[in-house]
Amino acid sequence: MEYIYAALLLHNAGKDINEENVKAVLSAAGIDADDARVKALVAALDGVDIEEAIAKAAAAPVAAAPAAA
Amino acid sequence: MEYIYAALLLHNAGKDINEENVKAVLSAAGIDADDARVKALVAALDGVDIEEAIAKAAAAPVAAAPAAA
Amino acid sequence: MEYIYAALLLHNAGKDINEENVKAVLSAAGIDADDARVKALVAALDGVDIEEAIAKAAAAPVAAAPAAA
Amino acid sequence: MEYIYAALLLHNAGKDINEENVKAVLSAAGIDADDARVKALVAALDGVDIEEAIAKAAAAPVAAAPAAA
Amino acid sequence: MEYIYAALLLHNAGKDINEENVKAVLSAAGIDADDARVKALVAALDGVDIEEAIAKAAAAPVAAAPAAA
Amino acid sequence: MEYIYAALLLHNAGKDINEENVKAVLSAAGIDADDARVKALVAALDGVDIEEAIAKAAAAPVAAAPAAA
Amino acid sequence: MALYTQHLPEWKKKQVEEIAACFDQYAVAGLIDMYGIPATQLQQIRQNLRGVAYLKMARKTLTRRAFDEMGGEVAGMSEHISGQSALIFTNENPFKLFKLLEQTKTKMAAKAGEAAPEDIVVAKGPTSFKPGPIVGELQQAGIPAMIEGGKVKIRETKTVVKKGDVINAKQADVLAKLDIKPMDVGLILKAAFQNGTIFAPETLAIDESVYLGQITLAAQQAFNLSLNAAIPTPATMGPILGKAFVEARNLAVEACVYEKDVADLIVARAYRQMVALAMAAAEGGFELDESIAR
Repeated sequence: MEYIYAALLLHNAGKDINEENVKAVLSAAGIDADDARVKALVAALDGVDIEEAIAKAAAAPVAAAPAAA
Repeated sequence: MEYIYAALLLHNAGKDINEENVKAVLSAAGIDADDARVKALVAALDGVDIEEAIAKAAAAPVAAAPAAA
Repeated sequence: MEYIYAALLLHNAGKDINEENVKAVLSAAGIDADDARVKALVAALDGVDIEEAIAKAAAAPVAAAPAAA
Repeated sequence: MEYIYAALLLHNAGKDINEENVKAVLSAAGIDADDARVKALVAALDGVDIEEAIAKAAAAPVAAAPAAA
Repeated sequence: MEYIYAALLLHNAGKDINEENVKAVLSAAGIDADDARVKALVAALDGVDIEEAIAKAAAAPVAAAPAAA
Repeated sequence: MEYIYAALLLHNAGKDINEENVKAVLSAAGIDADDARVKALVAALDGVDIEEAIAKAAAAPVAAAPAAA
Repeated sequence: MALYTQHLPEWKKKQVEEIAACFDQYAVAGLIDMYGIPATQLQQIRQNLRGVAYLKMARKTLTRRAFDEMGGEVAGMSEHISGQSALIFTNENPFKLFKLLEQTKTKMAAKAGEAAPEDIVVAKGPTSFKPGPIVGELQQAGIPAMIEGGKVKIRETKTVVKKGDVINAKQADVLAKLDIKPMDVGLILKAAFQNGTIFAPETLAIDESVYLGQITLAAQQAFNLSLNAAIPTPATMGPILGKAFVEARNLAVEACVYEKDVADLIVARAYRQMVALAMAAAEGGFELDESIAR
């Protein structure tokens, strides 16, 4: 998942998710980035609304309403 | 969440989640890390079983699966 | 269900789901397409809102996700 | 999703999920395959038990499935 | 909710939820505590299982806020 | 969770969530505030829409009830 | 004010002084109504309150006199004197006193002339009564009864007395025979006094469940804030990590990032989509093959 985390980090930082940036982040974590994986990541995320994609997680397990008043 | 992403990135990379490493990753993403937050994160992770925490999250039912392609 | 996958592929590619296209995709996968089934598929999907049909899959819960990252 | 459809089509056809085959299928559907994504797909699926993944997906209740034929 | 927050703060700190302590916390937050409300809070929480009420939160997501204290 | 409650208390009281105020509240509850955690809290909440953050159900599974903070 | 005491016999004067002394001695004074409490139950209540609250009987006139003599805000307590009045003193806060007294209440049989505190409902079904005059008594109290299998049976569920209505003698008699105890009997707090403030019972009647609901809400809010703002606490570090992981996973699946960790999820997703479309095709006459035509 490290490539994904790198993308999320860049997204949070308001940075472009491009090959150079992804590689920089991975390399800072001591990861020798795989060119093809980076390229694939960048291509896959092109045009994706990341906030929305993430938010689908936030909609997840809804049990019951709170006990409250 | 950027601090958390950084921590998970390091974890995935098999690296120590210490102040220095977290800062390095954040800075590579162009984020000016806040010293106190990094310290607090590292302290909070001490003794936490990250694999277990992830496994729990992974096991939780995802309500709405991602929509169309 | 290679016939259905072929239809999904064509739909994703923005191509018409017609006999010729379905056969071309199947044949590229080394499948000797059955004329009658291709005809049946094309007829069956005629007028079907594929996006909507797929969205039904989205309602299903993802059972258990993989443990480790 | 088109890359994964292509992969599953090949799997269903009993064919190897390799770069060449994936590209052939995609191209038959009129899709200009991205080299990196195809590579990433093939790499990601290497060692994955597709039948098992499908069985898991099948086990999850699909909401509002119409009566099967 | 400030009276409730104060009570939970004391509870978390392992301190008695009594009039004096609640007032001290509220006053530190610049809130001029209402005597009767503090008394009512202390009386209401006396003998109830706060941990259980907290555990309920863990099980249920927040919907809408009920009428405040 | 006591740091969080302190922040919520200050928020409700309409007070600034700054180091001095957080410490004052914690100390009134008999808690010896940790400098780094207070700083981290204040930094983390900077720019956060607290109303929104408390209302938005957090997606992650809450298997373990937050016993103590 | 000393004017009054001049005219009082010595024992009354002493009573008034005792009341005033209790006001000094205890933080909180309550005015209660003990109407309808049988002596045996009062004994029990006194015992239960021992060490927490002190119950002091006093005539209404003397209580009023004591309030007047103390003067100030206490004088305002006089208007709350009613029924079979008594005083109660405690060092617990007024809300707790109210809670305490609520707990002394027990259910008792109704007496003729009392008002029903709630709808009094008699359920249909067999009773333990043998046939006899009881059938007529039930009927007269408005309860349809019949004999079945040698026993008296109530034919249908009936609201015998509506909330607030007065219970008549026949009803009271039958309800007692049916062992129905609709009356709440106990020490009823009419007013409490502390530090110059008079608390009305409506104010003191707090609903614990509301507070517990708010505790739950507050805990959830704190949890949400901790997660959404990524502020780690010992209780939330795990869930925060989980949240970050789920976000990453969802992004990967959603955007089809072909990473090994999510490959099976993406396969599963594609398969489910295929099944969904297959179902739609099946409706249109396309014959499914055995793998999914289950």
